[in-house]
Amino acid sequence: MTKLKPRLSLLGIGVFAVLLLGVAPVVLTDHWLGNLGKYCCWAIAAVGIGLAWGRGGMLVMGQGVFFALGAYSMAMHLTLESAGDGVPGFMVLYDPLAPLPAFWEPFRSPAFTLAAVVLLPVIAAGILGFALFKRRVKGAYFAILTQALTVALATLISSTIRETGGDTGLSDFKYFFGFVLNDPANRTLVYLIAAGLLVVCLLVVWQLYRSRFGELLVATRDAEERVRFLGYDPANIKLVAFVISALMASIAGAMFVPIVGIITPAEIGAAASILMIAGVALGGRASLFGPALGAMAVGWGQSSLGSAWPDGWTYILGLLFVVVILFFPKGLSSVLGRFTAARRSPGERPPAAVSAEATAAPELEGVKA
Amino acid sequence: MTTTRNRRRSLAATGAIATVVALVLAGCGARAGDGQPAAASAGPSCVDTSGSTVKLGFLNSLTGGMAISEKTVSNVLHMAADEINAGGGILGKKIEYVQEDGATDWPTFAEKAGKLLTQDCVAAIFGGWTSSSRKAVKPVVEKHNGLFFYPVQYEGLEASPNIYYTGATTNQQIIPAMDFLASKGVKRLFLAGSDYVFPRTANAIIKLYAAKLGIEIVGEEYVPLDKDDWTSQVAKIVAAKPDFIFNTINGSSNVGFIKAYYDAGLKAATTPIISVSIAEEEAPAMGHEVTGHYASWNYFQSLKTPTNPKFIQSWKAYPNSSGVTSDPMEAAYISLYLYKALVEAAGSFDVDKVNAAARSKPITFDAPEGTVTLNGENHHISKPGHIGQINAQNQFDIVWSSGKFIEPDPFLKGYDWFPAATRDQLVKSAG
Amino acid sequence: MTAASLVVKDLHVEFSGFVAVDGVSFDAHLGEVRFLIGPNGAGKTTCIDAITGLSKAAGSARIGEQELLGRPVHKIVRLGVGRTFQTASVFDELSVLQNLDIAAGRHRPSVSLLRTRRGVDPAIAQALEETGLADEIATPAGILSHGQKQWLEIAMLLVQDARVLLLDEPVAGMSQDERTATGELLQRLAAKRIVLVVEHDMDFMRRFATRVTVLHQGRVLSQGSVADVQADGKVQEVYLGTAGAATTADMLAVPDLPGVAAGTQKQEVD
Amino acid sequence: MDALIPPLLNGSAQGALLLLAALGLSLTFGQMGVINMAHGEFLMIGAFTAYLVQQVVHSANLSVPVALPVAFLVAGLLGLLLEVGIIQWMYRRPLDTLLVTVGVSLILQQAALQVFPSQGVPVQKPDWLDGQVNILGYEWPLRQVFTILLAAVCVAALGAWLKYSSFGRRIRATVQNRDLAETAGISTRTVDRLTFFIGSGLAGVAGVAASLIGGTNSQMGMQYIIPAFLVVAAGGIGQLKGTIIAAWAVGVSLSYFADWTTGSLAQVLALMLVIVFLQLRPQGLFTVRTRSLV
Repeated sequence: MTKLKPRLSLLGIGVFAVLLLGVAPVVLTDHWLGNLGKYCCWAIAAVGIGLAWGRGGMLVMGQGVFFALGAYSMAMHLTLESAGDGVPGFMVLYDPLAPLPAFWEPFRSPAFTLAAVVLLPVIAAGILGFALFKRRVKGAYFAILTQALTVALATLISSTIRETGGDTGLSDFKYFFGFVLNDPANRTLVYLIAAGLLVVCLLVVWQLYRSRFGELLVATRDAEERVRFLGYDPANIKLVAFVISALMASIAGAMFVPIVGIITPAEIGAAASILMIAGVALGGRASLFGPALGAMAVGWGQSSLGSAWPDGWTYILGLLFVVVILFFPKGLSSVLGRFTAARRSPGERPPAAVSAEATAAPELEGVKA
Repeated sequence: MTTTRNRRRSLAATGAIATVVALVLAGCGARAGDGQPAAASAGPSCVDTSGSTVKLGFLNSLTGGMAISEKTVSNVLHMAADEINAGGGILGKKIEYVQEDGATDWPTFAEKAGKLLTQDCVAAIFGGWTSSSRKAVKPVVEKHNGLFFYPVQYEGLEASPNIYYTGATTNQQIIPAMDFLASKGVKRLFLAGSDYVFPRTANAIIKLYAAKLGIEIVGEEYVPLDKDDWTSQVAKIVAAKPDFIFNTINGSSNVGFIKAYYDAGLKAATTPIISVSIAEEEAPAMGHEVTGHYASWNYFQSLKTPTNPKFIQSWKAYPNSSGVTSDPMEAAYISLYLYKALVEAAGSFDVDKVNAAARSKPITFDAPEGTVTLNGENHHISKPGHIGQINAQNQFDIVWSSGKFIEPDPFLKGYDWFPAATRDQLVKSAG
Repeated sequence: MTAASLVVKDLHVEFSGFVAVDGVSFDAHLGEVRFLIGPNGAGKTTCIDAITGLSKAAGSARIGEQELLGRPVHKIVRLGVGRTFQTASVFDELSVLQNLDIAAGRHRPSVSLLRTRRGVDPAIAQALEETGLADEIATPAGILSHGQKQWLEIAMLLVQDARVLLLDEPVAGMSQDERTATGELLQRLAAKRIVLVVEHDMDFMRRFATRVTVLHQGRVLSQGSVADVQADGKVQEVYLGTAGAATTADMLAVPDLPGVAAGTQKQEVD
Repeated sequence: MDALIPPLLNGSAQGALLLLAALGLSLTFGQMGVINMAHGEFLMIGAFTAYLVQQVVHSANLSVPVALPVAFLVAGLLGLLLEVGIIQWMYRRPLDTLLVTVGVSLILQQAALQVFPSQGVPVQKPDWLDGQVNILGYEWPLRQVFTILLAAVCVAALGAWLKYSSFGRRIRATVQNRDLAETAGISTRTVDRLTFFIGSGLAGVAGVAASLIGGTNSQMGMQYIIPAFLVVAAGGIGQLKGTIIAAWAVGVSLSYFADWTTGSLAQVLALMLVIVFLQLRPQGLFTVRTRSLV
């Protein structure tokens, strides 16, 4: 690896930051800025998935769980903020005199809410990851277990109407930490926070990818047993990546709530969790920008193509999965990478081609005796 | 060396973001307690009706799970628009509709509602089906001071100045159904529903009213919306030996319920079911197994009113028609005509003027279900209550009617068995 | 650093009722290149798997006073036991330097993992020198030649500072020159580290082995110097039995049959 | 006893349906490592086939028995198409098959929504499934008995086929050692295709059974796919008896949970039960132990 590449990436993040934070608020209408904010949230989650799946080899199909932790923490706070001293309206019908459920009470505090957005996913992913990785659950098992978990959570939320708002979820938020959400200036502020967090997340993974940890993570992905024979516990390495990706999903969920204005179990269920992965696969799971840009592209596709040709969009989305995974397993960014590499050093073997082959090689499941 | 400099630069970038955020925080934006009412901050409407057309938005799920039901509503809205246009339009302006797909995804409903109001500048939005979709759209239309016409029976307990509800609220569907059961002398009632807000709310109300009517609730079971297997729950129904089953199940789960019901040996003759989500559209998917059971609606295809034959005829002739008419379709059909009546009464497409017109004089429409009247305060419409029994053609024979039209009462103010404390809190939290 | 001896006593490994290793004992000391040989299914690799914690085993395997059996893999590695694999397993997508850097990493505090690597560790430079990979420092390991991959694995053990090197067929697929180089490298390493080699290549064994243990059907058949083992009647019988027509002397003299070595890899699983 | 026996009987039938849905997966996932998320949609296709057959053979008494082999064939051929068109390029990337087939499942769902009436179609139950049989003094619906018998027949046929037919032996040989099988003259390509055909065909059969239990519509496949995968995983890879026991256990526990709590909570608890079980025993109920690890 040359020193050039990381610096180029940093420049890329810089350009990205200027576009998101400087240019977008000026040139976009409120509506599209709101949409972009939503895409930023998906992109934040996607960056985390890129870390866990692209670099760590853990196909996280249950990011909805962590998205939900952040989103519902935030939504509970905003609901209480809107409800004032009273009990939120949807709880009243089932038992008008009963108090607020105990687990809601602390979310009156803004500080607790912010802490919960950060700590809940860390704790949950920590426990879950520890249990799974120590038992060496991986590959398809890991993917299906996480997916089952998010399905279970979505079902649970749908059926606990008094506690969580059920399938209609939480919505109609008036304030965001004291700011009136209907005010366009405040909406821009919320957007800027989301976009800023996306840039921060990109910086975090940029540093992780160029660090020794990033190399170790790739090593663990490609040959977990071998890493064990170097004296590391792969479970710990994967755990760190998994927890960070869960944290990012939670942050994404927390910002999704004030931007979109509603959170329901449908946003965390199987379909939503898979849609998060679609963008990552499209952009390039192991690349720095691929997941974020892919997630934004899928979001944009849903907004614009979904309007122009609703039936077609579903087919496009389906085909996207098939074509990208089949022909460009490293996502569209690898196509670009292959192209530039071929131009930079003609005659030499482009690194992208090498890594594509490496991906095509069978996962080293344990040590072939 | 490079890395050190890099790190400093990334710190600088983070600093820049922090600065931007701080600037925005300090610079502008209304805060809670600034005394500014939230709606006042909505910008001026971009709706342009100076030309020969008026833009309206249709927002239905054309893809995803709810497309099963919502495609038909979208289609009937198109038919109503065509009819109105053929008759000269609204205030002489032809309807130019923008169809959007909610994709069975509630944030998408919110996004598309925003797009329709601010990008397409439509004068009003029609559509939605699930309560989730309505709750997603509600803050958006309130923020932009737009109008949303919602065509499906729902759990009530809501009133928004920016939403008109043309489907039944609970006192127009649930309560007539209970009155019917009381008239049949039902003593033991079992409640079966999908596990989401409408059935839970409906059943909470049913239980209150049942106590007053002297009907015993012998059981209550819920199954997730996306699960069809009712075997275990039906076994409990068999054990509870009810006279009647009150069914608030939605979607294809209904098919599973009916199949499990027959598997267990239950019969329409001895343990009939009354449903609030099975209409002419849904019944054919259940074949002959629903024959003999009941449904509570405000409209049936079999209804004999002056305008119904024409409605049925137009629909059957309309492209991509499903061939049968049903309550939610009819409510969607009403919604567009009701809007026309409102605008013509107001003489303007302006939302505030439309709302003022709704309050100042009774707006009516000769709907297929009869002449409905808009309640200008709660934005619901009066409706007749009917109970239909499903016949072999999957049509409904009307066996009971409420007689006069039932005034909409989303907060059940006119019902003494509904606890006042609950109502006060609900009204308060609904704002 | 001083390395005590590796002493294996009465090792038993069982897979669902099938006894793969049955009461094997051997030891390896500093200064010798110790070989473990035997026909297919003799349990050679299984012995290494057991010592490194990959397979559950009964009995005892100690370095000095420390018992290895019963510990998890990475803990055994941290006691200074390193191994290579039949199919060279390096991290294909990472460069040679990155591979070695990871191998060297277990001595670093975990926080340093979050930092970027600057420069080349002296231990890594030395290992590169020793294995002749210094020119390939930036090459992705995936495109190294087969022999180079094996050396990279050995280099990884060196930077890992393993006291015990367990090498599973380190010269499979190598050219004659590469074999000689590898053999000499092992002899140099044996001065400071315990070296235990599992091999099929008899020629290689004859040239570089100090002491040999012959396994057969999970038991020790014979033990001693190359000459001792070659003279052992039981060994001759076994090789006659499994190889059919070939005589023992021929078998032990056959330089190498790559096809045979490759073919056995698959079937040796239990 | 009243609280214990009926859920056991109901649960056994639920488990049988789950087993039918999981059986094909245990072949394609268990034996070939392909994670086919479109398996639920193959099931849906089986159910729609049952409906279409009913349009030709009007009597439900006859159409259901006719639909079973037809659905097997239709879903099987579609599976074959998927294998030939996409999956065959992906055997070295098992995790990616999951995502590709997610795309296929989206496409199939949308296509079904557009081809068939959006509300779904009715599949009539044959008269000979009306009524109940008396078991241990409890009325047991014949339809449930039918589901269990169908599952038993499928399991027996599959097991016998794997064990005694030459193709079955080839499948097992290929699973155990692909390279060796190839050198032994087995065309692993043919084996792959046949396995996928049979696995997908079994989903079609499950679809016919499902059409007698729930709605037949574009969304129906989704409710089976996750539980079916969990069942295969819990049973142990490539272990027919494990799949059977796991399916039965999930069905029965679902039924008891539903009896004790609500339908929703039962779903949650059953899912959690399997997740916890897999955490404790990632290799599933039964495993073939080899030296290479999980």
